[in-house]
Amino acid sequence: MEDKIVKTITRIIIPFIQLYGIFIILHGHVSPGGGFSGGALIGTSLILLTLVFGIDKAKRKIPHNVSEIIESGGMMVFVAIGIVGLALGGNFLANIETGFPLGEPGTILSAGMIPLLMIAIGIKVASTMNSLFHLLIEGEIHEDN
Amino acid sequence: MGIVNVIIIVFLIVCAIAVARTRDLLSAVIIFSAYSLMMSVLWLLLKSPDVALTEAAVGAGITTILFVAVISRTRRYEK
Amino acid sequence: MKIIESIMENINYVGAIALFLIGLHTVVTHRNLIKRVLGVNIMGTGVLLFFTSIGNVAGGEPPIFIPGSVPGIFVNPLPSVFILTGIVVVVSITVYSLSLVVRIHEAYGTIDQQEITEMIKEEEYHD
Amino acid sequence: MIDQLPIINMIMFLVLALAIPFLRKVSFRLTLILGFVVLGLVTVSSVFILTDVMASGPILYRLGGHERLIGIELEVDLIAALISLFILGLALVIYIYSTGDATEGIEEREYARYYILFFILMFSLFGMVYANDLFNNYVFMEIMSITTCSIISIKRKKDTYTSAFRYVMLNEIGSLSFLFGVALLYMATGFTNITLLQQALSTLWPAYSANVIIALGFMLVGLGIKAAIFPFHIWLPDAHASAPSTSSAILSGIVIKIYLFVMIKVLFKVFGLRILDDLNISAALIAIGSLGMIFGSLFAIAQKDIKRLLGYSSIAQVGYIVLGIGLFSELGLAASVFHIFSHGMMKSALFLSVGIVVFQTKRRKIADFAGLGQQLPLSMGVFGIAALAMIGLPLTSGFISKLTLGVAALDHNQGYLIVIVILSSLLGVIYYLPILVSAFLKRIPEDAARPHLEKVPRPMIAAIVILALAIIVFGVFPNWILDIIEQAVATLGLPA
Repeated sequence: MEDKIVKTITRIIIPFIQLYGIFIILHGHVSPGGGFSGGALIGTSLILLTLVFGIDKAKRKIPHNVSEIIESGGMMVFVAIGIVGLALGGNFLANIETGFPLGEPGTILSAGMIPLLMIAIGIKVASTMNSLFHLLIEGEIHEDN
Repeated sequence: MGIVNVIIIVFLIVCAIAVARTRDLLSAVIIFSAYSLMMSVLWLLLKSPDVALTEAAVGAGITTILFVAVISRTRRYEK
Repeated sequence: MKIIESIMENINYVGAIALFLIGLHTVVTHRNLIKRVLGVNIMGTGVLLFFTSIGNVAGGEPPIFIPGSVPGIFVNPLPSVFILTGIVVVVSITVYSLSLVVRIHEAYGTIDQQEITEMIKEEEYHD
Repeated sequence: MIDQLPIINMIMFLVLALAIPFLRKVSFRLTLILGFVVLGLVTVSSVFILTDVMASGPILYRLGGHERLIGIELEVDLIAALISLFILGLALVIYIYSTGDATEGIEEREYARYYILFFILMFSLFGMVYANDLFNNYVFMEIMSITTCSIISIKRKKDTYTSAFRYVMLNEIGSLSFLFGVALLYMATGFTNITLLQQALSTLWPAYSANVIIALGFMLVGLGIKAAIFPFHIWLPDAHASAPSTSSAILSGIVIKIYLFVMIKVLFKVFGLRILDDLNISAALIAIGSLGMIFGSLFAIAQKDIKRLLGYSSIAQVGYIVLGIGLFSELGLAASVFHIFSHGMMKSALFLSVGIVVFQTKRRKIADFAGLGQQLPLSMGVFGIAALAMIGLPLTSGFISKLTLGVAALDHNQGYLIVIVILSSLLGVIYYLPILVSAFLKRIPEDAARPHLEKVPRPMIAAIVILALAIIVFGVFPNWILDIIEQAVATLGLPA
C-alpha cells in the first residue's frame, strides 16, 4: 500500500496497541486479561505492520528463524517455571509451596510466578499469531537451514 | 434475564444464519466478525470480562484477518 | 405464555443450542470449505456460550478482587477458564484448517467440496 | 518420587518436541538419539509406575497442588498404566521403523517436523490417558486431532490435504459434541473432575436425568466419530490411504485405541453401571459393535488398494472392541482391552510391512502383490503372520482375543454373538487369504517383468520382526498379560 496517511497513522498507532497489549499481559493476575489476550493484541499490531508495510519489511523485522526460537523458547520458559516447583519439592507448577514471593494483592508484583508465566505465554502467542498470518499469506514456510 | 440479553441472542442467531446463507464469502466473514463482537458484548453482560476481552481480540480481530487473508488467496464467491 | 416465559428465562441456553445446531448444519451441509470452517467457529462459540451461562449467577459480580472493597457474590470463574482454553483451541483448529484450505486451493484450483470430489474420481478413473 | 513420574513423563515428551527446532541446527542424528533416549527413559519410568500401582493402588497427582475442585488432576490407575506401556511399546517400534525411513513421500527437510509432531502426539496421548478430568481430556483431544491431521498430511500430495481436511472437520464435530456433553454434566453437577463427577452423578441421576441422558449421547457420538465406530467411520479409510505408513500405523494402532480407552473411562468411571443399565446402553453398544464388525469386513472385501483395505478392516476390529465393552462384564472388558493391545500390534505390523513393500516396489494395488512372497520373504512373511492373526488363527494374539470375547459373550448368555464373531472372521478370511495365496503360491513366469527392488534399511526390518514376535508371544503366553488386565478391570466395579 502506498498511502502516506495509512503509513503515518500506523506508525503512530502501533506503539499504543503494543503498550496496551503489554499492559494486559502484565496485569493478567489483577484485572481481566492475561497472556493470551495480550499476546493476541500484540500479534494484531504485528499483523497490522505486515498489512501496511508489506511482508518483506515485516519479515526483516522478525525473521522466521527468530520467531521459531521465540515460540519454542516461550513454551520452554513455561515448562521451566513449572519444573522449578517440581525441583523444590512441590508439584509441577506449584506456586506458593515453592516459595515464590506473593507480594501484596492487587499490585503487579504479586501472585508469585503467575506474571512470569503470563509473560512467557504472551511473547509466544504474539509471535505465533504473526507467523501464522505470514504462513497463510505466503502459503509455505521457507525453511532456511 | 434482561431485554438486552434477549436482543443480543436474537442478533447472534440472525448473524449465524446470515453467515450460513450468504453467497459472498467476504460478506460472510464480515458478518462473522460482527457476530464475534456481539458475542464479546454478551460475555461482558454475563460477567466474564476476561473472556470478552479475549474474544474481542481473537474472534473479531485475528480470526477475521486470517479468513480475509485466505479468501484473498483463494476465491471470493461461492458457486 | 408459560413456554415463552421459560424461554426468556433460559434465553442463553436456548441461544447456545441454536448456535450449536446452526453451526453443525453449516459444517455438514455446505460445499464450500471456508463456509465449513466458519461453521466450526459458530459451533464452538455456541458450546462456549453454554458454558458461560452455567457460570453466571443472577446479580453476581465479575470475579475480580479489588483490594479495599467488600466482595459481593461473584459469578463462577471456573467456566471462564474453560472458555478461554476453548477459544484458544477453536482458533488453532481454525488456523490449521484454513492453511489446509489454502493448500487444497493450490492443488485443485477450487475450494468447492463437490468439484474436488469429482476431480478425485476422475483421477482415479484414469489410474 | 514415584508420584512425580507421570508428569515427568509428559514433560520429557514436551521438552523434547520443543527442543527439536534447536537441535536440528546442531545435528539431526542427535535428535534421533535423544528421541530414543527419551522413549527409553519414559518406558523405564512407566514400568516403575506399573509396579507401584500394582503394589499400592492408583497414583493421584495434582498440578500446582490445587484442590480437586479447581485444579488439574492426573490419576494413574492400573488400566492407565497398562495402556501407557502399550502406547510406549508400539511407539518405540514405530520410532525404530521411522529412523530407517520416514520417507515414502515425506521430504528430507520435513523429518524434523515429523518428529516434533510425533512427540507432541505422544505428549497428548499420555495426557489423555492420565487426565482425571473431562475438560482436560477435551483439550488433549484437540491437541491430538491437530497433530494427527498434520501427521496425515505431512506428505505433500494432493489427496492428503482433502482427507486431512475432512478428518479435521469431523474430528471437530466430535470434540465439540464431547465438550457439549461435558458442559451438560457441569451444569448438572458443577464438576468436571471424574472422581467427583462419579460421586455426584450417582446421587443426582434421578433429578437431572435429561441432562445426563443428553450428555451421554453427545459424548458417545463424539468419541464414536473419533474412534471410527461404525456409522461414523467415513473419514478413516481416506486418511489411511493417503498417509505415510508410519502415520497409518500410529493412527490405527494407537490413536483410535486411546479414544476407545477414553470411552471406557467415560462409561464406567463417570457414569457408572447404574445409569448405563437404566438406559440400556449395553444393547446399543452390542448392536453398533456387531454392525461394525460385519459392515467393516464387507466394505473391505470390495477394496483394490491395500491400505484402504486395512483401514476398513480397522473399522471391523473396532467393532470387536465396542462389542466387548458393551457386554458390561469383567471378562468382556478384559477381552476388549486385550484386543486393543493385540489389534494395535497386528495392524501396525500389517501397515509397516506394507510400508516396506511399497518402499521396495513402489506399488500398492492388491493385484501387485502376486508372487511377492518369493521376492520379499521377510516382509511378506510378517504380513502373513499378522494377517493370519487378524483372521484369528490359534497361536496368535488375535485368536486369544476372539476366544476371550466368545467366552465373555457366552457368560453373558448371548451365545448368538459368537456367530457374529465367527462370521466376521470368515469375512476376514475372504479378504486376507487371497492376498496371501497370490503372494506365496502364485508362480510368476521367469521372464515376467519383476519390479525393481530398493534396498531396505535395517531398522525397518527389525521393527516388523519385533512386532511379529510380539504377536506370537502374546498368542502363546497370553496369561502374562491377561492376568494383569483382569486385575485392572476388576477395579472398575463391573459384575464378574
